[in-house]
Amino acid sequence: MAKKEYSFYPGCSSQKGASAANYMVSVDAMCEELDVQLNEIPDWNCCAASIGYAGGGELPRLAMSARNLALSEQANPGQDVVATCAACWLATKETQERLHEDDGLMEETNQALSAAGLNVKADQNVRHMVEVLIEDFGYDELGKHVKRPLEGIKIAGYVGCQTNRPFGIDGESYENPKYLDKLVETMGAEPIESYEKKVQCCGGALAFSEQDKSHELIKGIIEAAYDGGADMIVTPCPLCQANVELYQDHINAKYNTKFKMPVVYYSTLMSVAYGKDAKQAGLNGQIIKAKQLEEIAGK
Amino acid sequence: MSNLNTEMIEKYRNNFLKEVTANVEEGEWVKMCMQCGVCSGSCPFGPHWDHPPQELFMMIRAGKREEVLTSSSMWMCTSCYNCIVRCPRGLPITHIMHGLAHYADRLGMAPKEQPTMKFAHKFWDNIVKNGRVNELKLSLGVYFMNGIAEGIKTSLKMQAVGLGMYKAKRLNPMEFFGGHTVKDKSGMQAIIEKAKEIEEAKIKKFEG
Amino acid sequence: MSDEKKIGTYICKGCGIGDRINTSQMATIAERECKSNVTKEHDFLCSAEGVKMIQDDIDNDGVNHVAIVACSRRAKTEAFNLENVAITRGNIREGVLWVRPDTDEAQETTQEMAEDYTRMAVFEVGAMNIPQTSGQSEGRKNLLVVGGGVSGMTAAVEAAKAGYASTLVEKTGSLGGAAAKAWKRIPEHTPYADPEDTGVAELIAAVEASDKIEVHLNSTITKTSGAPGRFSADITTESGSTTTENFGAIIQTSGYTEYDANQLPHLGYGKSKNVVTQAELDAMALEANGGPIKNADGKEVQSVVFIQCAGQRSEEEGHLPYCSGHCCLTSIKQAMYFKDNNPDIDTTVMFSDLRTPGAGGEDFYRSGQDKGVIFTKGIASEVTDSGGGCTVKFKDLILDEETTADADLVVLATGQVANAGVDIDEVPQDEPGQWEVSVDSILNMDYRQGKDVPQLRHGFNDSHFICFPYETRRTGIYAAGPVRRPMDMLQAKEDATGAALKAIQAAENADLGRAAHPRSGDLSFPSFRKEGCTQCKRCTVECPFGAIDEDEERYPLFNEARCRRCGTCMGACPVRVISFENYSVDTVGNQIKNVEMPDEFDEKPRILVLACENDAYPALDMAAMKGNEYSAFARVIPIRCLGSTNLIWVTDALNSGYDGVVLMGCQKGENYQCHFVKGSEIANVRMSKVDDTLQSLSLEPERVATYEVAITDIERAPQLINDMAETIEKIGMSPFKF
Amino acid sequence: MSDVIATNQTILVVGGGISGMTAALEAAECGKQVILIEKSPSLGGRVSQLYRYFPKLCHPTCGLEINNRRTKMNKNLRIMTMAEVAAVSGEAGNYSVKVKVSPRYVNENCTACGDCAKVVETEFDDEFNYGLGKRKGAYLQHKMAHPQRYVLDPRVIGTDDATKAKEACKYDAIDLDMQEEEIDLTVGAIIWATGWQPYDAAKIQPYGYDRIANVITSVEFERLCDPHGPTGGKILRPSDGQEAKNVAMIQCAGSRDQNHLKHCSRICCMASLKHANYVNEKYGEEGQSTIYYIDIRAIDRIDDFYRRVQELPNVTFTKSKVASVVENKENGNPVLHGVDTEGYNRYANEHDLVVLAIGMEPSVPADAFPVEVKINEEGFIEADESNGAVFAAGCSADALDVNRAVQNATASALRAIQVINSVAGAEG
Repeated sequence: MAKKEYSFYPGCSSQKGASAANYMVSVDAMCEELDVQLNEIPDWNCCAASIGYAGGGELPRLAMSARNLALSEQANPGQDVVATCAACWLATKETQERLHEDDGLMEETNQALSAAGLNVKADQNVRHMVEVLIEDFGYDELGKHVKRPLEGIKIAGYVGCQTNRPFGIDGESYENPKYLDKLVETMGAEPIESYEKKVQCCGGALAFSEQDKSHELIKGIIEAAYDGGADMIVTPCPLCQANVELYQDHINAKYNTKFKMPVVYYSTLMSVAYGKDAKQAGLNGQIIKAKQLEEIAGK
Repeated sequence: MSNLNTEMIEKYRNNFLKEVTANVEEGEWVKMCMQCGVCSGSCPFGPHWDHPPQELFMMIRAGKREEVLTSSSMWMCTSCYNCIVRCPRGLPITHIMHGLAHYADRLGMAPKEQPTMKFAHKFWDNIVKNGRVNELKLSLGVYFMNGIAEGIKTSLKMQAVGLGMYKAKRLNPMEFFGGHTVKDKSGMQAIIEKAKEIEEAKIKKFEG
Repeated sequence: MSDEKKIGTYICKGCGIGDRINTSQMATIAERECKSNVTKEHDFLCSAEGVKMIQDDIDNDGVNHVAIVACSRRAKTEAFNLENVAITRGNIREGVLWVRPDTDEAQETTQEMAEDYTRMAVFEVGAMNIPQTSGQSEGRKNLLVVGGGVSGMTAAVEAAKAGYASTLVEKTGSLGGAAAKAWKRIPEHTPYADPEDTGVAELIAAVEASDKIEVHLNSTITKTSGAPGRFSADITTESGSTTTENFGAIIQTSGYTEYDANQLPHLGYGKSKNVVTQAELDAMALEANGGPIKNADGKEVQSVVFIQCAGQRSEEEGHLPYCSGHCCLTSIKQAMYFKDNNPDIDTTVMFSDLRTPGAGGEDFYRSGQDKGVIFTKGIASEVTDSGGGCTVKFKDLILDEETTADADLVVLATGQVANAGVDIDEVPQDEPGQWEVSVDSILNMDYRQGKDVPQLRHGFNDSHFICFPYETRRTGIYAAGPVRRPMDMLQAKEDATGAALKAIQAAENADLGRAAHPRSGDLSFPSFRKEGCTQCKRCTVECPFGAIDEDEERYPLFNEARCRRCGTCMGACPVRVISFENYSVDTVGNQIKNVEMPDEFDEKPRILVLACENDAYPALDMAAMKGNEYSAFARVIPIRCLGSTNLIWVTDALNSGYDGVVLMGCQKGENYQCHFVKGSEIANVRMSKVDDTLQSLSLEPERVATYEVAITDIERAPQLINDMAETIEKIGMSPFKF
Repeated sequence: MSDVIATNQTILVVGGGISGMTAALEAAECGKQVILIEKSPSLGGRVSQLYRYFPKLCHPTCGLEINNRRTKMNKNLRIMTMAEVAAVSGEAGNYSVKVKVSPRYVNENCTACGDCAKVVETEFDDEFNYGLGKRKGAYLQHKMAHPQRYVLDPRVIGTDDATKAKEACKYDAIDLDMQEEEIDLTVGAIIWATGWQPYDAAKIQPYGYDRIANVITSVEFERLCDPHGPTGGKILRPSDGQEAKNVAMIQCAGSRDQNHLKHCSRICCMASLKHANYVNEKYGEEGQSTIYYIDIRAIDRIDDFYRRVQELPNVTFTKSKVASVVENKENGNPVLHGVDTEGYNRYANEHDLVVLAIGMEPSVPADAFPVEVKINEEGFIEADESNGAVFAAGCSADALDVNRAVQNATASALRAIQVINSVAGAEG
């Protein structure tokens, strides 16, 4: 297969030393294997996520994502914008769609952008990395690259919210998307198909402001993974990953549970299966270690 | 009450639906709700809502301006989009909740101690400053947003997490001094300013 | 065709009959006992050759009465659809073979069953005559349409398009009815977003343009008599001049009257000038003609509240217990009158269940919301005048609070009350010869059973049948539009078109002497022996379709084309003078009599089962298909309706030694399923008298049982027969065996 | 069947459900020549799969018996089963129609004695019971099937089941060489009565029809309650065959929903009220029905049926569109989550069985009509000049209850006759 190029929007959390830095590491490893070239959008800014709304009104938030699109159009004309972060993908794709269906909004946004001498057409596709994998490669192709099948590992595919709703991946159902399970299977591991909380919200950004309420949700997510017999959880979303991994001690303290459930990115799984070592796969970014993966990666 | 608030009361008299339609993000959708309640039942934070979305819509139609704008309900939205994908009438409920929260805040009617509101503000200020999230400052900011004492408690509680992240190279103390930013800060801020301006103007000029 | 009867008996050996039953024995019985002129067996009677064999005998040997002893009359019907002969079936497949076990001990009784059914078939057909029409019909095909609203005009116009002339009689001075007083109508076309022009003007134009439609304005019907194909109606003008015209069929489209809102004082009607009904608002809108609508104080309406279900869907005294179906959509339409004129006018629709069904309904609801109409789930408790406007006190069911709303105008969605004429169940009948015109009546029929079409429920002239909305109780007279069921314009037009078809059909069939639904095509009709008649009037009173009048001498007067061939009259007649060519006291009586009666010590009781041909008999058939067995002592006779059961059958049966009698009819009562309306009901009343007979014979009452059997009772129906068999075992054999 | 004679004074009725049968019979009983074609092996359509009708709770098969008899007696009416319209050309008063007839592998000789079914072994999901039960590879569609003639499932052709069946038949009724035929008909007018199908419940993901055994549809529930049905009339739930006594009915399952069917299907509320009656009838005090609704649409004079059900002690009404259904893994009970919007009450209610009041979708997708007609956004045929002499009847025209469908079909018969008569008039 020929090299594939995309205009890449890494997003804040993927930066060096940021909460999803390990995600980025594994994505790089995975893309290397798949011969994908990610052309980072120069000087991209935050998407304002879905929590920017208190301070930022509708237009300012749209303008921020529009700026990224504008920069992408300049630097990587004709290339699909690809994001690895759910919130980045959602905010950017929403912006792209809204600008398209509403000429007034498009005009106002460009007025705003003109303040920095920018202009947006918003005619690129905005896609999540998972879409690239499923649509541009397909499970069979992805399977071909597997060098170390992740045999014997039971993995619960936690899709979460924003990589699922409102746009969905590969036209799959909002209530029971299967793409993570399929990916897990493709990598030689065993998906927990009956996993009940695969689309349960983890509290998202409110894990900061409404900790107790969120922890209750997160507890459910981890519990269901254990109930399903999972060794670890896989997710495509940095915030999901952080929320579900980081607070397990708090939850254990509060509900006296004994959670120690590793939460990894699909890209980590794939990198390991693709024969990358633990570092390249971002495994040392795990706070709760994914030992089975480390073993395989160590081989 | 902020003077914008009094202005708006003046302008829309007792027609709150019209005010929402004109000034709230996706507010023109409120009238389309048929009160089936699927949104209310779909929210992960459901039990924590004093007034679930469908009820808020009915309250808006019933002109319960004060009750709606001072409610902390819409601040409970986790942006999970469950309501949007299930709504049989295609209402962009998540956005309407964001819009209501923003509008209430802008009118200075949002409950003063609403934690999500405070966090959302911190987040916004944080990104407007550098163009990119400074996770450390944001987190610390959040921990301390309920005062120093609270802050230290929370920080200690979060210490382990922080440490873990630091070990995992997912938290960089240096962030405290600078950290990631966009190069063209001024340009980006100019864009946001301009956008604000346009929005303000719209609200002012709109004649019911 | 020669008059003498020549009976052909044809016995099928197929489907295993030949394997388990001695058919030649049956053949012998047919010849020797039953005097069958031609008797043949066949391995596969329903095959082309088999049927040809029969047809040849008809063509060449003059066989004109045919007994087919094979499968149920419900099977292979087309194959045996022979013309110009009297025909019946002996059911030995579903009726014998499939309900009996294939065992040696069962063999004897199974054979006896088969032989009896042979006897029954041959003796039944022997008592039949070949139906011929009475020739009563005058062959008229033109229609009388009573009521010149949208329904009536549609019926006339649609009939005209098919080539049928009609006379349209309208009470008022102009056509158009209620719809003419409306400004717009609920949309009938995609995208169902805005009110549409009523289209009444076009409809009136079409009526006036048609050379097949004659209109009488300011006129009413002062007398209706006759029957399909030969109706006669007096059309009387306000001035009193009367013309008499003849028709083939009648369509009643007398429409509705808006419910009297004066009965809703709590909702402010009559107290505040600014509380109006939907009809009144439409009149206001018609006047405003798209301009601003003013309230009674001449103020341009800035806010309006619509109160749904005003005096409807309520058990309260004087309220309507039903929903009028159109009101929700009508209120949305009317709210748009305001919104389309000025989007800033506040319009609120207060409902308990918003009812906007079907393809267009939800679109129109959405369009209303899109235009800013506010929908509130709430119940209004009180409307008071606030000077220049009104205050509505209501409970908001969503916000769960008592609250109020102010409005310049309040509109009450009051319902439709049918203009159905007089309720013949209430109004006593005129005695023959003393018939009088009633001003309240729509049709002023001179029928023995009353002046108007019977009402079903809530005063509507509806059919009781879900599958047959036009299955009227007055053959050849069809109600359509809001007089039949509350409805909007679109439905009324559909309904009127359907009614026109039925009217045309009734006229066409009357011309051929054919029965109407459900025995459509039946050419037989009741006749009676005047000499024997005692003028007891039971037939005229009991006929479910009011088909029988009385002449001056008080003798029954049968109107063939009104008759539905159920035989209720036949069952009613104490002196048994009423009969049909192919269904009479004798055709059934013969079957009962000719069952071979084993003597008391044979321990072989006989159970007579009279089963309604539409429900009980098919239920037994299907039970057989499923392999549900029942007693070999049963002899089942299908009857047109339990209502046709003459007491004599039961008495004869008991006299001639039957040990038990089981009658199976349809469900009676409010939700009756009898397709002859009262048949099952009436039969029950009659059978209550059977006890006297039983006592006079000093027989146990348990020997006669009457049941309601549904077509789905494939387990229960056989069980009921077996229950009787058990009962007989308990109480013992009948002493009346000779 | 290839000897069908039809002229431009013949009326073609497409679809042998109650609407098609009605249209065909009413026209034929006016003395018109009618050809009725039906895709399945026998007439009766959707209503023959219902146990009872609202509001009378009478039996659809009772009306079917009458209509079957009318059909058998009427020589103006000819029936073609297992037949579909492939193409239509021409204009009002003169259409030529291509009809595709699938092989039944059983000819007119069949006496419905059932010997073939006795010897055939292979079983298939019974479509008539929405797959809730099995049927043989040689079968009679149902006990009231008309024509009363068996069918061989094409899937057994070529297997020894087929040969066994042929050998078992004494009447030479089984013809394994039967081929698909194409028949050309000339007709003057066409009545389109292809009716409706239940909306695909699996598409309503939050209700888990495809994941939770004890979530079924309203049409399936009818089969469970019917004595002719797979459970002999017992309400046994799929997961464990236990009697379901606590039943939830979810309204607007697919209807009034822009993600599914935009329109209100009209019949579902009444159907669920009827189902509450079934439960009450079967279990009395022990039974419990809960109806989750947005608006109860018991339209016009049958509203009193709604009130009668409200008076039942064991029926609860909750104004709420259920948000989601999850399964209690312990006992297989569906648990319903949502909010009662009358005063904001959250619930998580466990039931034995959930019945989705499934929406009504036109059988023929808008893009699949073999004839040029105006289709509205909801997929129903809209009355329009441009349709020529093609007239919709019943649920091809709108989401209708039986009563209205029949009324509408009767009207369509007259519309067709208008065309036929003008043709006749023109030709003198």
